[in-house]
Amino acid sequence: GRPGGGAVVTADGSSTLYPLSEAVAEDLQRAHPTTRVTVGISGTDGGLQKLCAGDVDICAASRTIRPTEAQACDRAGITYVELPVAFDGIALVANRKNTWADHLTTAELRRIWEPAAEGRVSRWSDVRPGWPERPLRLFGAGVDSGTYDHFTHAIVGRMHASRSDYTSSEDDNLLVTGVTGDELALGFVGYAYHEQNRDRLKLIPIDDGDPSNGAGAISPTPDTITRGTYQPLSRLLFLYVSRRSLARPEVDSFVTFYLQHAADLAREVGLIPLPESAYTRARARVTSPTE
Amino acid sequence: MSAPVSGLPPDLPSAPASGRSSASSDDLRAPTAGAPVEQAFHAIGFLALLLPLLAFLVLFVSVLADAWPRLGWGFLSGIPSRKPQLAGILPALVGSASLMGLTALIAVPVGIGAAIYLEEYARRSRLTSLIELNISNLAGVPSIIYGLLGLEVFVRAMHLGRSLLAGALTLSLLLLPMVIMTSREALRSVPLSVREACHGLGADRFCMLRLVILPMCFPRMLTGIILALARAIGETAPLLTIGALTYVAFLPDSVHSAFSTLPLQIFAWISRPQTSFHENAAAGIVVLLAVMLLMNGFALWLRARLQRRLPG
Amino acid sequence: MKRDLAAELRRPSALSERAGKLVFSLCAAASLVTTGGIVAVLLHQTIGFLQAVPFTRLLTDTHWTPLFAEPRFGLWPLLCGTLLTTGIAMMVAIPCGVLAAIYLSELAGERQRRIVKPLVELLAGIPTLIYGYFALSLVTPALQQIIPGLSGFNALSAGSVMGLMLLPVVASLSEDALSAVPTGLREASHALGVRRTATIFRVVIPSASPGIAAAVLLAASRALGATMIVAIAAGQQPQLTLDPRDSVETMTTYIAQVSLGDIPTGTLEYRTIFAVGLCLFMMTLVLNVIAHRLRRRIHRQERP
Amino acid sequence: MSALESEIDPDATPEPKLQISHLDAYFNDRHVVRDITLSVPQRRVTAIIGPSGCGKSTFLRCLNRMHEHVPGARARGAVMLDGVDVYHPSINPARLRRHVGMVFQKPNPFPTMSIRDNVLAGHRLNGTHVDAPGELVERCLRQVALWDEVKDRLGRPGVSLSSGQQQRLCMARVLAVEPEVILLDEPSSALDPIATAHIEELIEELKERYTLVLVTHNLQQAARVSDYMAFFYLGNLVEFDRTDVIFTNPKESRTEDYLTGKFG
Amino acid sequence: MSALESEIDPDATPEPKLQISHLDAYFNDRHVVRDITLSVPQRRVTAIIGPSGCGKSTFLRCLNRMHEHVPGARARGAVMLDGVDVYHPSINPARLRRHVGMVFQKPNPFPTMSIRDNVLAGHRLNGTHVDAPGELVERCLRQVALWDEVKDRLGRPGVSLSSGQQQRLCMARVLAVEPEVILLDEPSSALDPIATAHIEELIEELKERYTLVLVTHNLQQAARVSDYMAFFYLGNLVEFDRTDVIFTNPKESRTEDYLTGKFG
Ligand SMILES: Nc1ncnc2c1ncn2[C@@H]1O[C@H](COP(=O)(O)OP(=O)(O)OP(=O)(O)O)[C@@H](O)[C@H]1O
Ligand SMILES: Nc1ncnc2c1ncn2[C@@H]1O[C@H](COP(=O)(O)OP(=O)(O)OP(=O)(O)O)[C@@H](O)[C@H]1O
Ligand SMILES: [Mg+2]
Ligand SMILES: [Mg+2]
Ligand SMILES: O=P([O-])([O-])[O-]
Repeated sequence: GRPGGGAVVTADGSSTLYPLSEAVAEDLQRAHPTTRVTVGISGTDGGLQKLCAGDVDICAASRTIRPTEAQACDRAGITYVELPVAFDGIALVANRKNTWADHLTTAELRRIWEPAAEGRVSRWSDVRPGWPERPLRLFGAGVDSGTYDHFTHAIVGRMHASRSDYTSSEDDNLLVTGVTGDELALGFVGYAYHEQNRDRLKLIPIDDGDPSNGAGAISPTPDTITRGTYQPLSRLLFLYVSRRSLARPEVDSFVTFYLQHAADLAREVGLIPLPESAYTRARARVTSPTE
Repeated sequence: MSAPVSGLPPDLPSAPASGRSSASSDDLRAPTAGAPVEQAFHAIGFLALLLPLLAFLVLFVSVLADAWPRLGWGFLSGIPSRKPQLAGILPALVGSASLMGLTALIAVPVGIGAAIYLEEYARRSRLTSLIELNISNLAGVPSIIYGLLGLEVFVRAMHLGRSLLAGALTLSLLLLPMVIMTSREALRSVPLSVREACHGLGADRFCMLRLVILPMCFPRMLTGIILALARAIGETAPLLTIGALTYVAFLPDSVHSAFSTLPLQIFAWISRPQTSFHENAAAGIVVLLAVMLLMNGFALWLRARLQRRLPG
Repeated sequence: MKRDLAAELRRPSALSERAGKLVFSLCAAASLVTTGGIVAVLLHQTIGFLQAVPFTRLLTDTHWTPLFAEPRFGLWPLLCGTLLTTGIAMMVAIPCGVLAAIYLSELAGERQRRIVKPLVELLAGIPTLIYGYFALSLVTPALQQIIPGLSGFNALSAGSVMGLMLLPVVASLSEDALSAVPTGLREASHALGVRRTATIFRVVIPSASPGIAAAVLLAASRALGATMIVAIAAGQQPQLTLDPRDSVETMTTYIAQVSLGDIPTGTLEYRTIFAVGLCLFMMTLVLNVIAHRLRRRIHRQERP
Repeated sequence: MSALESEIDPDATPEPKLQISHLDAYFNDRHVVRDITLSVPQRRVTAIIGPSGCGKSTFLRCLNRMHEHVPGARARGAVMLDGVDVYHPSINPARLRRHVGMVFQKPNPFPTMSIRDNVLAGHRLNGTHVDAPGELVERCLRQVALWDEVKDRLGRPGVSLSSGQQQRLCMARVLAVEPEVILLDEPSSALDPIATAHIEELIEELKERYTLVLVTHNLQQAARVSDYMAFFYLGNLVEFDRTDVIFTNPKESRTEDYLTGKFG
Repeated sequence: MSALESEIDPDATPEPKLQISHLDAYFNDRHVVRDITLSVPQRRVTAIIGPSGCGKSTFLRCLNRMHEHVPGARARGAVMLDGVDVYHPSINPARLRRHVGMVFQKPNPFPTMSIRDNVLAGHRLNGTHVDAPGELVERCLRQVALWDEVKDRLGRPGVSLSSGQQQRLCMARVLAVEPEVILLDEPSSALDPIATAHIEELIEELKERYTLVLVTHNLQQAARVSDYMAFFYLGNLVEFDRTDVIFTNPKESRTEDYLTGKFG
């Protein structure tokens, strides 16, 4: 049988979107105490696999579904609807005690994270001469996460290509904890996680070398992310909802509630809301039976 | 009593013998080497004992200090929340209680049955010593391995998903060896003479168990089982492994329901970097410790009470 | 009349007698089934894993990155992490635990023992999760004051708190072994005019040594399998290092991390956790079996 | 009662109730009862004496197959109860013990049961129905001369009695299942002199209706209460005869040495 | 040996080796040895008898201050060893016990030590030097008549011996530290009759050189081996006299009752 029985809405997937989904679930629970929603963190890959296996109703994703995943869904006879719900920027963070790292260029980032860096770029001085000759300890998203896909694609240039000698986790919280406790740390996390831990992390601006996005290094802010000038690490976050599940009233009302409150709640948890029109279009997609 | 008798046989002189004493009083007075060593050793041993107690005291005080602002009725009756001040542990508390109840329901009868078999029926043989070895090994198998077993058998093969039932079945396997061992100890505490008395009356074994042995060892058995449950209530790893760490803000309503437990909720809070969530984690820990202490205390009280009713 | 007696004596026992035995033996079989289940599940998945990854790669590779694009399957980093935290834990737990046991069993007064022994047993039952919190929020920051540059996740903090957690286990089990030494031996020693420390170290401890060894082995087995402390405080980076200041990943952390990510059945990644689980199971099995044998030896000693 | 008493003529040869032949008993490889052949006469008290460790208790426990409850214990030979071999494989030892009851050295009433339930324990444990439990309790307690002492507190726990009373309660418990033979293993050695005297009186009375086998360390006691006496030494039966004959005219020198305290 | 033997004239008045006066012993508030005054004669066997629980063992353990090892135990009074009060605060009880050795009811060789090391245990554990350990081992084992039985396996563990041999090994262990007084607390009650006979022979031999105090339950044994006898009852010394006098002509009626088996 299905886990959680019939009346439970099961959401899983991206950790980047987790704060928003959790907030929605909580507010819905408070507004309608009889509803039953569970929210898990499996990473985007794990969540989509579960969605296509029919294990969950809703998957949060920090990237669009891949063709191979879509085929898996097809084979299982699962149709879904894709709903963009928020903007995000991947934030590069260091420890507050870090006095030297004022910004990083995309070239430097690439030098740090590419597969060839493994074992070679192991000190801060290897990144930029003049930085301390002390170990560089890296923290980043686990390979099951959309964040990892996006980051490797945008920085290394090849999806899923990176060094492997860093602390990797699907749970951004663990990465923040790691960076917080280690003055030699450098990591990348979803923007919301930086927002929630502003006083504990040092945000590192990125210089993408493209003057059209603005000169010099740019920090992720709601503004730079919405305007798309925080490059190359800005992106969209999605919900994938199984059509079959949408037929169940509790799933439908959860999704409706989600789209209604996404803007406010995104702001609250540190994500960047889409324009109101995007939510209206999304709602329309949910209700339209075709597509 | 009569007047003290003279300690002297009539033919024995009462004066101490002189000159022939070979136990020189100097020799008897000489100190043995190493008296300071002994005292130092005494002190070191005492410190070694004090260390864990002190460490725990530090832990407890710091946890309590962290938890203090959160502890209150709202914390106990609230649902988990992204806002630490609003967060509560009701679903986790109810989840833990239901999980423990269900686990006990599965593990306790089977465990007592196995203990009865081993203590009362089994003859010494290869098979029984294998079972014994097996049980003592099972008691030492890392709990996360039980999680793997539960994941593969209950969650996947039996399609129970991340339900209360899957969690309870997993935990009951974990609890089983502990229940068997404490029940065996309890059964063993019934003196041989009582068993012999039963046999001497031509008792059937089953009647003997039901009418004599079990009533006699019931207090000990119950105490042991409650103590084992108090340990199981803190188990986190196997539940993590079967994938039970999710945001659950409702109370379980059936054995197929999704659930959270106290340790899982605490773990979720510990994982968050914000100190305000650590305060929640600390408050959760205080509740968990309180539950454990209550169960321990209850077990001791129960034993004292039942044993008082049971003279001899 | 005599035939009556014979018939009477031959009548079989009540049905409940036979049914009871059957039911109880089935219960006892449940424990065998559990072990069978563990072994079957672990072996099944491990065999699937070994078909894809030859065993030699586990032993020859020095990297453990099974989830990455170019996966590598060297077990050593996980083993190293596990042995490092276990080693640190044992370095804390054994000396303090055994000393505490000696104090409790040989030197403490009756009343002290009556109060402290249950307390120590209570400590042994505190959930590991709580010790994890202790390590992360109290011990690591404190250690960072002493050791500059110590990473936020490190083997030292996790290991030493684990040692603290196992200390009551070692103390309690060793105390059992020490108090199982017959009083007669102590008296015999005293009656020969032997002083107390010599009696303890040369008569009592040698007699209790199988039990103390069993206590140590059981604690080591617990350390190998401890999950929450290391998952919370030791980090998640498999490294081939024996530096206690580094962040390490233990076998248990790896299993917990991957199963949190909830990898779908049948993939190689899914199988890795069972392969690691089997490795862990075998290591603890060896320790548990030796400890069981040692403890049986004490019981046998006690009897005559 | 007195009519029955007069029936017993001390000089008449009584019928054998139990016939033991070539009985051997072992604890693992230790041979502790060696080739014993002996007939226990009906409605008499047969005392078994001998130094500590000579196998008296083991022998006694072979008679109702209690011996086999000890791990590693084994017995060989024949024990016939009214001509039925109790060691035959078809015999149910639990049923046998309802015919051959046993009283132990240490009084062992069931601690969770009241006095009344202790007396009825045999029936409860056997699952047999009792028509008039009240009457049975009274009869058995009267037989052991305990009725008057406890009739007002039958609901109190059996262990609340003094140890002498407890031992009599244990005897009442055995009587309640109406055995034919009662085996007593040093029944009074844990009791004070007054309680011992009570037990001895009781044994005297019981032999009118039951066959008793008594293991005792106390030679005076054996002399006082037994009709027949067997002297065991190192697992062997050295001598078996009427008690008066053994005391006045033992055939074996070892018996005489033992009775006069030369060893043991 | 025979020369020594002839020196002991059983009728000569022996000197006292231990003089106990007004000795009281307690377990917490329980007064179990009451105001005992008694002189233990040198090179004789003094037996202590009395019913179970009357304080025999406790009294014995007061003589070498073993009593104080029991938690909550206390003693008051004087015990003079050759005129030195062993309860004086300046006395080191460990040293005292090398002069007043003790053998226990249950044989308790050190299980982790070989037969040889068991004999030498007193010296090894005390850290005293032994000049010729081989000779000492042989001499002590010969004294307890164990040499021939074990000389080929001195390296085997002490617990591999039978319990009778173990008990003799324990006596050898005590002899090796060359005490003057040996206290024996029911040394043969856990042994079979043959081993018991061995121990009794040994006691007979030892009294030529040592002062022995023997607690026993077995009156026959006391009669066989002791020269003097003390009868304890409920913590009190009822009677103390030469053994033959006590058996033939006890002064106290309680002694007589006990010896004739009226109680105990
Ligand atoms: N459970 C047992 N396992 C092994 N040996 C045993 C056991 N019980 C008794 N024995 C041995 O069997 C022999 C006979 O024991 P038994 O108890 O029959 O002697 P007994 O004559 O009744 O002695 P006592 O007068 O002390 O009761 C003894 O040597 C004893 O050590
Ligand atoms: N460790 C103890 N704690 C409290 N009371 C004790 C202790 N040891 C003995 N007693 C009590 O002290 C009294 C005297 O005991 P002791 O052992 O000296 O008697 P005993 O004459 O040697 O008896 P037995 O013949 O049984 O050895 C007994 O009533 C006993 O119950
Ligand atoms: Mg006996
Ligand atoms: Mg004694
Ligand atoms: O959003 P992710 O957890 O898939 O990175």
